[in-house]
Amino acid sequence: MAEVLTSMKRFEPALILTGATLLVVLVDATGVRWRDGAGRILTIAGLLLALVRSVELRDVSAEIFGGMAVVDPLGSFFQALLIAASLLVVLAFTFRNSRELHGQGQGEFYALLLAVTLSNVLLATANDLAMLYLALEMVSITSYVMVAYMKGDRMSNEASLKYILFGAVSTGAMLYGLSLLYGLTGTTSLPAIRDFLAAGLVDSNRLAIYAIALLIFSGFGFKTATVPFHFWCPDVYQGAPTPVTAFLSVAPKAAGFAIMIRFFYAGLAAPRTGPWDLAGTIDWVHVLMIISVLSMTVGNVAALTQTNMKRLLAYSSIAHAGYIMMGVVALSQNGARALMIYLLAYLVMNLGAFLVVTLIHLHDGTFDLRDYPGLYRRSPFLTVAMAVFLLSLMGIPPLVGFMGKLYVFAAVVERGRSYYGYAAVGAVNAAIAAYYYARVLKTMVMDNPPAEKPPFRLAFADATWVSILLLGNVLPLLWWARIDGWARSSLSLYAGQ
Amino acid sequence: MITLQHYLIVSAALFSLGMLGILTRRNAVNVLMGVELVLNSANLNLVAFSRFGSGNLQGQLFAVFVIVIAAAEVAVALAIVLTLYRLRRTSNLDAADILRG
Amino acid sequence: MDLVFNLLPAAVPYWLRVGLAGVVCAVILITLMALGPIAYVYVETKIAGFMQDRIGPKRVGPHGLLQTVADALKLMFKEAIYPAGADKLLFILAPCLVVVGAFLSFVVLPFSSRLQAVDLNVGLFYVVAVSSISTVGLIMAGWASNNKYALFGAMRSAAQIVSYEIPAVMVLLTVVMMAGSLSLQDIVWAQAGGLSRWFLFRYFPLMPVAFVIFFTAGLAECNRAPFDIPEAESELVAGFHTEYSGFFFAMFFLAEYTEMFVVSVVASVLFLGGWMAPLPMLQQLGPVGLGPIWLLAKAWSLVFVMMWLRWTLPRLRVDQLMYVAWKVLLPIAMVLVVVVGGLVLWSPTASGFPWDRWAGWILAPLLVAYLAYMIVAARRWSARRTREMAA
Amino acid sequence: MNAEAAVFYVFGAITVLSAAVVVLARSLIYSAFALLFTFFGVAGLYVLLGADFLAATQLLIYVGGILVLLLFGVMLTHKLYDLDLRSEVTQFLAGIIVASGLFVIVIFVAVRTQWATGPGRPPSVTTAEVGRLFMGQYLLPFEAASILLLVALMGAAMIVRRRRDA
Repeated sequence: MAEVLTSMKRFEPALILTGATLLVVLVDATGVRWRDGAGRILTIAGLLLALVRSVELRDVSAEIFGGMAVVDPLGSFFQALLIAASLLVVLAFTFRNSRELHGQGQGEFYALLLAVTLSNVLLATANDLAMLYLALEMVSITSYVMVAYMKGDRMSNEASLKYILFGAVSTGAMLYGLSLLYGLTGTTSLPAIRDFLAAGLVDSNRLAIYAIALLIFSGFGFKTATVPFHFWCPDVYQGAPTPVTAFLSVAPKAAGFAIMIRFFYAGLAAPRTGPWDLAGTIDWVHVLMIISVLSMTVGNVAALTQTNMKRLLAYSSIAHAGYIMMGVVALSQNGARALMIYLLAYLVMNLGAFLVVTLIHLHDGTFDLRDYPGLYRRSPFLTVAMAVFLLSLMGIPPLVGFMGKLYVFAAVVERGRSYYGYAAVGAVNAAIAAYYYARVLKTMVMDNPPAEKPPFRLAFADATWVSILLLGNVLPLLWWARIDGWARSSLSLYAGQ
Repeated sequence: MITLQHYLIVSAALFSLGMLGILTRRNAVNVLMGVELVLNSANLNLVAFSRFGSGNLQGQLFAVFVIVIAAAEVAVALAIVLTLYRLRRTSNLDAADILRG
Repeated sequence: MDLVFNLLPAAVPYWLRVGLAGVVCAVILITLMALGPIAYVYVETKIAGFMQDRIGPKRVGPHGLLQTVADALKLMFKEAIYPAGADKLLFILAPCLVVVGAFLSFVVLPFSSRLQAVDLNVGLFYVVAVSSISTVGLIMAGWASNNKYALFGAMRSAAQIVSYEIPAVMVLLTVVMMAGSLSLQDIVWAQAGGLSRWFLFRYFPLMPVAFVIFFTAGLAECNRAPFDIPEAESELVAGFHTEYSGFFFAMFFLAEYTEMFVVSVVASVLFLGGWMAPLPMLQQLGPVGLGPIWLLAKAWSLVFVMMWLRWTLPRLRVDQLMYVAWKVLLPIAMVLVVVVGGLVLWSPTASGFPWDRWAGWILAPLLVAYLAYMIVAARRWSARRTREMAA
Repeated sequence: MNAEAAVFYVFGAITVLSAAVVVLARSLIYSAFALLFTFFGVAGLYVLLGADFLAATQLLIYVGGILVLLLFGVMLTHKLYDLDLRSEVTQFLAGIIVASGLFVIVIFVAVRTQWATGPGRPPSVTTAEVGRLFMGQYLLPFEAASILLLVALMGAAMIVRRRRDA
């Protein structure tokens, strides 16, 4: 009992999110007239409170709930990141500025968003295979519902069907891998698994561990949308309501990477030879490297020919998953830090790009790049903002996107000569990516529109949030030392007794 | 004497059959059935390992959670399939084709 | 099973004793199960006749006692008709599944402290679990019949059973919390010590409500009136068994009456003290005790109430049916679970709750007196009516 | 061959054969009904493995819940008399090759690997212990699962319900 109470105190952000979810559901069920506004306020308040608590609890490092989850600086970093992502989505994307969400019920949306956030937090702190699988499925199932949020819309429905079938299959395969891992090690606790693997593998178990790794990776790959588990990504991003797309492109991906780090560190690393050296003689690096390279290449090449902005950003997010994966491949403290910084940068730049796309859709009702010409004259502000977001995604120097790329490339290169080729592939990919981002800008600024359309009337709130995200792409550089320090100090993981 | 390997072979057969169903069937409900087979095979593994291996109950509890999750997943999936049917009059996956590119 | 097992001499090899004990128990149970419905059907026709102011079966045997036997025989030898376009394999499999689903529960029903096939540790959970097999059987029957009415009946039936299972299981939880076990035998033992210890009379206003919810949900799960929408004659001909005839029809009939009996036995075990006598001193009458008699008396009274309800209450509409399950029974059941759970934590013993000691002693006689009065009044009324008709 | 082996082979055969029917049957409805026997067979294997609570859960949730849902799905998405629900067998060959490849690999892993050995767990009563674990060590996943069920219930209802304005 005492253990539960201590655990609850250390797990306050998740409890706040749970309470907020239930409250929103209850308020929505009452059917009163002001329930939509109340739901929104409750959601924002709950997220803010959870964010504050997760930052306050960043120095605690312990197992909670009988070893089902852990609190540690890394978990706290990801909690803060994930909650912030939800908060930004709720604030910047509203039912007013998204044409797709117009007329849909609001309470359920907020409840779902809170539930996904809660599951993301659970996933980022899971320390047991059962908890890991449960949290992963919670994220997935709530996301499926969010994707299907546009009732009566065929695209939304199809997207969600593809999402759920693909998700069910990959998590099913992952579960099979987890069950074999349990059989191999005799435990479901990640630290115990690490201890078992660190004691050395019998030679005949080599094949088993490969099979297990591949099966388990199908689940992680699905969550982070990396090749070859990316097939759902473009369809789902295109079919889902844009606020949901923006959210999915950031938060579950970050949670996926969080659990990937934890799994590789807490589950598979060998503590004796150093924190980031993996157990046994498993050749993880090459497997991950291939996945990373494929993700970048497939994403970038496929994005070249896209004309639908949501699809384009979907492929771009696959490519970015490849870059982020570089941080995992580096398998070093610096790699993990690079991954964290990249995710932070990705949050502001990707949400910004999606916000601009949503606003254009609100006015013109189109996601098609071919309808974008002339936007510069109609709304210089939006065009400039889009330019900043895309340049940041490209990785152009004065923006946070550049810092993300800088850190991952540095982390890879410092691993030694054999990684140079890999870094070069990443650089080539970044160049390819620059082409299609630039194409979008060129269309907006230089192409002539077939017919003149009226200028944009941007709501004050929307302009504010675009500006905030815009500043989010620039200002952090002023306090870079602090951000870097935060990421560095968050690197410590709870390692078990 | 029935050993762990016996159960693992049954589970392997279930897993492969489930994957076969997932890969070959074109109907959404049928794919879901394949997924259920895969989940059942994993559960069988968990319980068998719990019985013959470490002797702890972790495997069984994991399996209980898997069953609960499967129920939630199927409920959502069928809701989506029903909506697809209402919109398209079919639950054939090949008909879900407007998202392309 | 143990009883039979111990009767056999030790010289007989172990496996033979186990086998023989199993076979004997199975035979006893199956006979009981198969003969039971014949009696219930007779009783039901008689009760129906009485309630509808007519005589009921009279011709075959004294007082028409052999009427149902004759009916059963007729059904057995009737030709089984397969509707055109029906799926023959599933058409035959369906009634078997339904019957199996109904009969599997018998494995754990405790007829006395010894007379029980297996005392499963998860007994109650098992009863709930196997009852779901019948649902699939019903859907199968409806689909295989290749008949719209049958399919609609089956779908309605499945929806109904699934819906009512939830409040029923919720209410079961209250009993499980009080007994601290899922084993039916343990639940009976937790009610030892006479009437006032029966779960029905504990926590006075709460457990009677729980009992009513369980009984209502049980009625619905058997598709009995007033919840017989799935086989509503006026709408759906006969629901999922529209196309069935002969022996297979008899199987559905058998399953329905068996389920009624099972629900009644489970209700008696959970709330009415199972095979315990109402007074502790009555328990050890006779050489082996009268456990089975007490249980059957309780269960049959509940079966009688079911029949009584069938001929008294009108049928609900589909939407009303779902309304009752989800918006009436379920919320009450949830509140019950929370409140009873709290009470069990607060005062685990019966004497801890102020009304526990005397509620049973007052309520039970009142209930019996009321029932007796109703029966007497009904007989008097019917006698007067007979005189009027004759006049 | 002792009793345990006999029971194992019976349930194993039921499981695998009915799973094959699920996958290979041409009619969707046959697949669904065959699934009943698969779930039943797996529940039997659980009993044999001494997981009585899990076996009952399997019956209750898989047969009483998931299978009934699937059957509803099948019946609501097909015209009532559409007996010929054959699915195309386009990718059948590729599927067979992949699946049998997987089968070989998984069998190889199952047989070759030295799985964690321990005292094992002779079949015994588990319910009480499972309950204690749910309220103790597994409290967090237990509560998380309840949130998941709430959200799934709400989500499924929301998806199926028609739009307010339609």
